[in-house]
Amino acid sequence: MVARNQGDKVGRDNAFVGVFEMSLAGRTQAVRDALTTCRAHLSTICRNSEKLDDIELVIAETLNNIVEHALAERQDDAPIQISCTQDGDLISLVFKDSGIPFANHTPPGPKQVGTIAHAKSLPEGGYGWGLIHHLAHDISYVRVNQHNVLTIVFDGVTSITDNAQKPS
Amino acid sequence: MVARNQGDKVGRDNAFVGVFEMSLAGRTQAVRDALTTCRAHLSTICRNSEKLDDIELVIAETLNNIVEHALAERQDDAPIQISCTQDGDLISLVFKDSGIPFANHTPPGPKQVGTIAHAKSLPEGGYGWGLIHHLAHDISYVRVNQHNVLTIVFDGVTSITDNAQKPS
Amino acid sequence: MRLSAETEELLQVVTVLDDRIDAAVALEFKENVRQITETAPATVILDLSAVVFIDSSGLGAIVATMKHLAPQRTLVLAGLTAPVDRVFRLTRMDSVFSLYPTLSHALEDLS
Amino acid sequence: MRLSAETEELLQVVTVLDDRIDAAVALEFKENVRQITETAPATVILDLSAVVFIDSSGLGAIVATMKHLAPQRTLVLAGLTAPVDRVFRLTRMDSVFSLYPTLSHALEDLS
Ligand SMILES: Nc1ncnc2c1ncn2[C@@H]1O[C@H](COP(=O)(O)OP(=O)(O)O)[C@@H](O)[C@H]1O
Ligand SMILES: Nc1ncnc2c1ncn2[C@@H]1O[C@H](COP(=O)(O)OP(=O)(O)O)[C@@H](O)[C@H]1O
Repeated sequence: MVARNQGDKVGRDNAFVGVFEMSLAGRTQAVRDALTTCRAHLSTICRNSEKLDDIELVIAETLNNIVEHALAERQDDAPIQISCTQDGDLISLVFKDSGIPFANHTPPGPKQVGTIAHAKSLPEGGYGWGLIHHLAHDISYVRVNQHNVLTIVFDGVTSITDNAQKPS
Repeated sequence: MVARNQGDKVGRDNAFVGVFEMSLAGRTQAVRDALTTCRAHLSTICRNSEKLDDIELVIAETLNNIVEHALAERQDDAPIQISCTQDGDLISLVFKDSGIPFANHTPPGPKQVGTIAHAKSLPEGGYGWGLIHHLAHDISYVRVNQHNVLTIVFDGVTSITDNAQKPS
Repeated sequence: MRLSAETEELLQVVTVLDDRIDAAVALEFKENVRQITETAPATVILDLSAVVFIDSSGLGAIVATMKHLAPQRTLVLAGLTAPVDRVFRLTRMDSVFSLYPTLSHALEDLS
Repeated sequence: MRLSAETEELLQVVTVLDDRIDAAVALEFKENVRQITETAPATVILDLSAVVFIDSSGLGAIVATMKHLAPQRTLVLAGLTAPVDRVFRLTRMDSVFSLYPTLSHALEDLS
């Protein structure tokens, strides 16, 4: 796993400034360490532990999905690249992998997980994209040069105010 | 302490239906039992434990304030009356006491508790009304016949959706 | 995935000793709980007080456990830390499971 | 207000044994913690894992304790149950105190 902290501007297309970049092997066992690394980097710019929990969860869901779906047929531990940039109160996380594209080249929408009367019929999976949609501010996806490039933006990262607080 | 569950309409002025009524002695030691009673009644109409936590906290803050401020000079454990009514997803809690009125006949506004750089200057009290304003949907106060009548309304009581959930 | 269990006449407490229930351990978790609850009484309390991270795979494993135990036995959850409680609420699992803030509150209510 | 304490060289763990820190016990809580931390080392960890209810009086008592211990000693909080964690966030006390989801996470980070 490679990780480095960038203090300088990446100046890609807007005011987003580099926070960190890393890559990991595309297998389940590498995800935990990657999350620890991401959280350590993010904690330098985000003091709100609930927000850090949210971002960690979204990164976990995204990486698990890439490993279990996009890279499922691959035997070579194809790498996943993560880069994180910041623009004021927003952070943007870009995930890049060389796996198969999303069905219809579109990421799944927010699943409606309603009240479940019959415990027996409760699904045992499929909650991942629901969580990503709930917690992220913005999600975009492009397929470039046989790579998936998924960008997830979070707001309220550097402010102290947390989600539980009602706008009054 | 007197408590009874009303299943029938009270039909006071609108569609609000009686949930419970109770009264307690206006002293700190009576507040805990009152909260247990209120929560037991409320749990029959509210399945969301986080919402129940919120309502319990607001009732606690309100009762503590009545005991510590409105009834502070009273030696007679003057009673506090609570009545709770429901209109669909809203519940309304009415607190009535015979203590002194609020200053300017107006309850305190939401306090701005900002980031505190110097731990030494952090206040040790005054968080109560901030919490009430955060968690309540609506607050109104009237002084009638030398009694304080404070009404606090909560929304989202019977729906499963909780506060942590973003409207998507 | 380390678990410990204590069984009384009418209930069993299964304590998760690891601090994460994620994709890396979800399968193992499911199997280990299945084994440890094999002869469990009517109520199984899963004590999650050591757990600070759960993802959708971990959630799925808990749902699978609940379904496996049903209908003879009920699974209730106790000791949810704030980040774990949050995931249960976001997925509305708080309407599916009985959640107790601490193990002793669960024991008090269920004994 | 029942408390227990365990002191090591560099830190002390004070565990709250009651399940509510409210107006009825806030004063007693403040005094008992003051006594129990009298000879405390640099870091005091308040273990709140048994507590499921705190009101603004209880919050005020914890703030008073933190101020009393400062500047020589730091108070950190561990094991916040979901309802207690929520009150700390609503009052933005999460920006004032270090909050650890479990005692063992606090010990790991601070030892
Ligand atoms: N990175 C991905 N690449 C391709 N397909 C994906 C990816 N992520 C998710 N999917 C598809 O979307 C579905 C829903 O994803 P999710 O909500 O995370 O549930 P789960 O992964 O538990 O099935 C998956 O079952 C899969 O078919
Ligand atoms: N029921 C009441 N009757 C009269 N005055 C009140 C009442 N509740 C609150 N107050 C006044 O409003 C102030 C702010 O209340 P609060 O935010 O609960 O803080 P605290 O009670 O800790 O001082 C109190 O200090 C008191 O002066």
